[in-house]
Amino acid sequence: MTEKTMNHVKIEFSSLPENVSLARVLIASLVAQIDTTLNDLEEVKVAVSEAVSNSIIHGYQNKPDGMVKLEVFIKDGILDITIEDSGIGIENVEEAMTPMFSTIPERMGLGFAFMKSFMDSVSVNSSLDQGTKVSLRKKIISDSSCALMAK
Amino acid sequence: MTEKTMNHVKIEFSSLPENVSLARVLIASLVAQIDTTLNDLEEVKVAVSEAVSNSIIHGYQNKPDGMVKLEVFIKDGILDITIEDSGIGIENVEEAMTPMFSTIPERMGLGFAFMKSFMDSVSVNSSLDQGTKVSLRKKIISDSSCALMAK
Amino acid sequence: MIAIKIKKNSLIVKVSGELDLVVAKEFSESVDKVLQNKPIKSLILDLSMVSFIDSSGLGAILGRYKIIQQQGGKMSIFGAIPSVYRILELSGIMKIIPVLTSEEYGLERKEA
Amino acid sequence: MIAIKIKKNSLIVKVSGELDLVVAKEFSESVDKVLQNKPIKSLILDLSMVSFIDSSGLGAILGRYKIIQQQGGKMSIFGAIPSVYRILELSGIMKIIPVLTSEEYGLERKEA
Ligand SMILES: Nc1ncnc2c1ncn2[C@@H]1O[C@H](COP(=O)(O)OP(=O)(O)O)[C@@H](O)[C@H]1O
Ligand SMILES: Nc1ncnc2c1ncn2[C@@H]1O[C@H](COP(=O)(O)OP(=O)(O)O)[C@@H](O)[C@H]1O
Repeated sequence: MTEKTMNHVKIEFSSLPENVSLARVLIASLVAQIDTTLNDLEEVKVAVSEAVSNSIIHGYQNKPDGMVKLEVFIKDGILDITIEDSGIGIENVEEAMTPMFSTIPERMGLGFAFMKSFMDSVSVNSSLDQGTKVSLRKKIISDSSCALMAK
Repeated sequence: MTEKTMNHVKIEFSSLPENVSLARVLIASLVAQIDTTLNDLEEVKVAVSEAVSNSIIHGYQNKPDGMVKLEVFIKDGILDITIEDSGIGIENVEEAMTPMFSTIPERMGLGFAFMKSFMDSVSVNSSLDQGTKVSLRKKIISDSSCALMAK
Repeated sequence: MIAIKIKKNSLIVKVSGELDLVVAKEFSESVDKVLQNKPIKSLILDLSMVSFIDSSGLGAILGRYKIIQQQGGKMSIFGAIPSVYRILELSGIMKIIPVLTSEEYGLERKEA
Repeated sequence: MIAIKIKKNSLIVKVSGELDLVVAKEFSESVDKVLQNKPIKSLILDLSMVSFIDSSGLGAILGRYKIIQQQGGKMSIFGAIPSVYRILELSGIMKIIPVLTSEEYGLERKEA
């Protein structure tokens, strides 16, 4: 698939911890359709893994009967990803996005920090008892256009 | 994940030939959550590959702007899969399901035959200009319950 | 991925990956280009690196068989892993196109 | 998969696969069981078979570090592939838990 091709994928899955790897497999196969760098691929996998884990752990508080939505648009080398849950929501998004902040003592509070380091932009929409929607965007430089630029 | 666990996944993707392998990767990761046999895994992959290819080639006549839906339920070791498109539909389902029947000369007419050999049941709902929905079901015998039965 | 080798008037094609819709198209196109330009009498298809096949892949194989047969040539298949072999068997394609064992394949290559 | 080896009072844990939510839980549970029952003074974590890590994995590692430190022991990490190493670095965990080179690891194993 070339950079110009457009692809659109929507997936919804049960809030089971096992499905975090399912989400990674999916995003990896999708991003691999573009001849991107391994580094970009890894970064996107981590960001998606963080957001989906958050929906399961925080949004649905580890209850397996919720549904997590993941939507991916690829167009003109731009990757747009949203991860959405209908869970408990976030009271203070700014505070939640602060590195090292976590409402669960054993967690690192680095989920949002990783999303921010690895994607070009991260935005969060959340309302209490309604759910949370995380939007991630990244320009994917294809391997061959990298080679071209290097010339 | 044990046989008892229930999982539910819904995915929708553009009718691009590249997304047939995406559908296979997804179903393989899902079925692999049950400790099934490699043989069952292969059979389910072929059946899904056939149904999704049909939606793209026949349903949407290779136009990339359609959406294919794939839905998977796993419960009590039963795998329920539906593949749905909003394409041209099938005029005569019985004829279409006949082995070696194809409306495209270069094709084998074996898609439905493979679905029938590899799944426990196959049912097709289709209306002209509305689209086609293929439902596949298979009881997945987990590897460990096989071992148990062999004792 | 499709790798092509031409030896005298034999064409050896090695497909790698999953022989579905996408790869079937690449396979057909690469083979047809050679068949149009060279007097090929024998087409040997090496499936040892194919991890998956469905009816789109089978259709492409059968389609190439028909072309080479019309040109008075022959075709054979070699190296399928068990899961791929099973699909070949089930489809009935093995009644039309011979599937070679390792020894037979070695012989064909020597002759070529 | 979590493989555990105990030598004197050293515990060597080798994790395989993707160290996410699911594997982090298995890892924590297996290590904690040993730490509760044996007087472990050194925990060496072999990450050479880990192909992916995220913050859930890091949290589990840091959590085990805190437990062993409270028991007066020490912890070190070994063998991360570059993509995993990068996440360890970025998280700041390497400022707290030493990441060993091959030689240092060999030495620790001999001492153990
Ligand atoms: N989908 C979500 N639903 C509810 N709360 C969330 C969600 N995602 C994140 N949060 C909140 O934001 C905090 C910070 O998230 P994050 O940076 O990923 O760190 P961590 O997951 O380690 O807690 C979480 O502790 C949680 O309180
Ligand atoms: N999703 C679909 N939409 C429209 N027509 C379909 C669809 N799936 C199957 N068909 C029709 O049924 C026929 C037989 O399908 P199949 O057994 O899979 O063989 P093949 O794909 O090789 O033609 C096709 O040739 C086509 O006419």
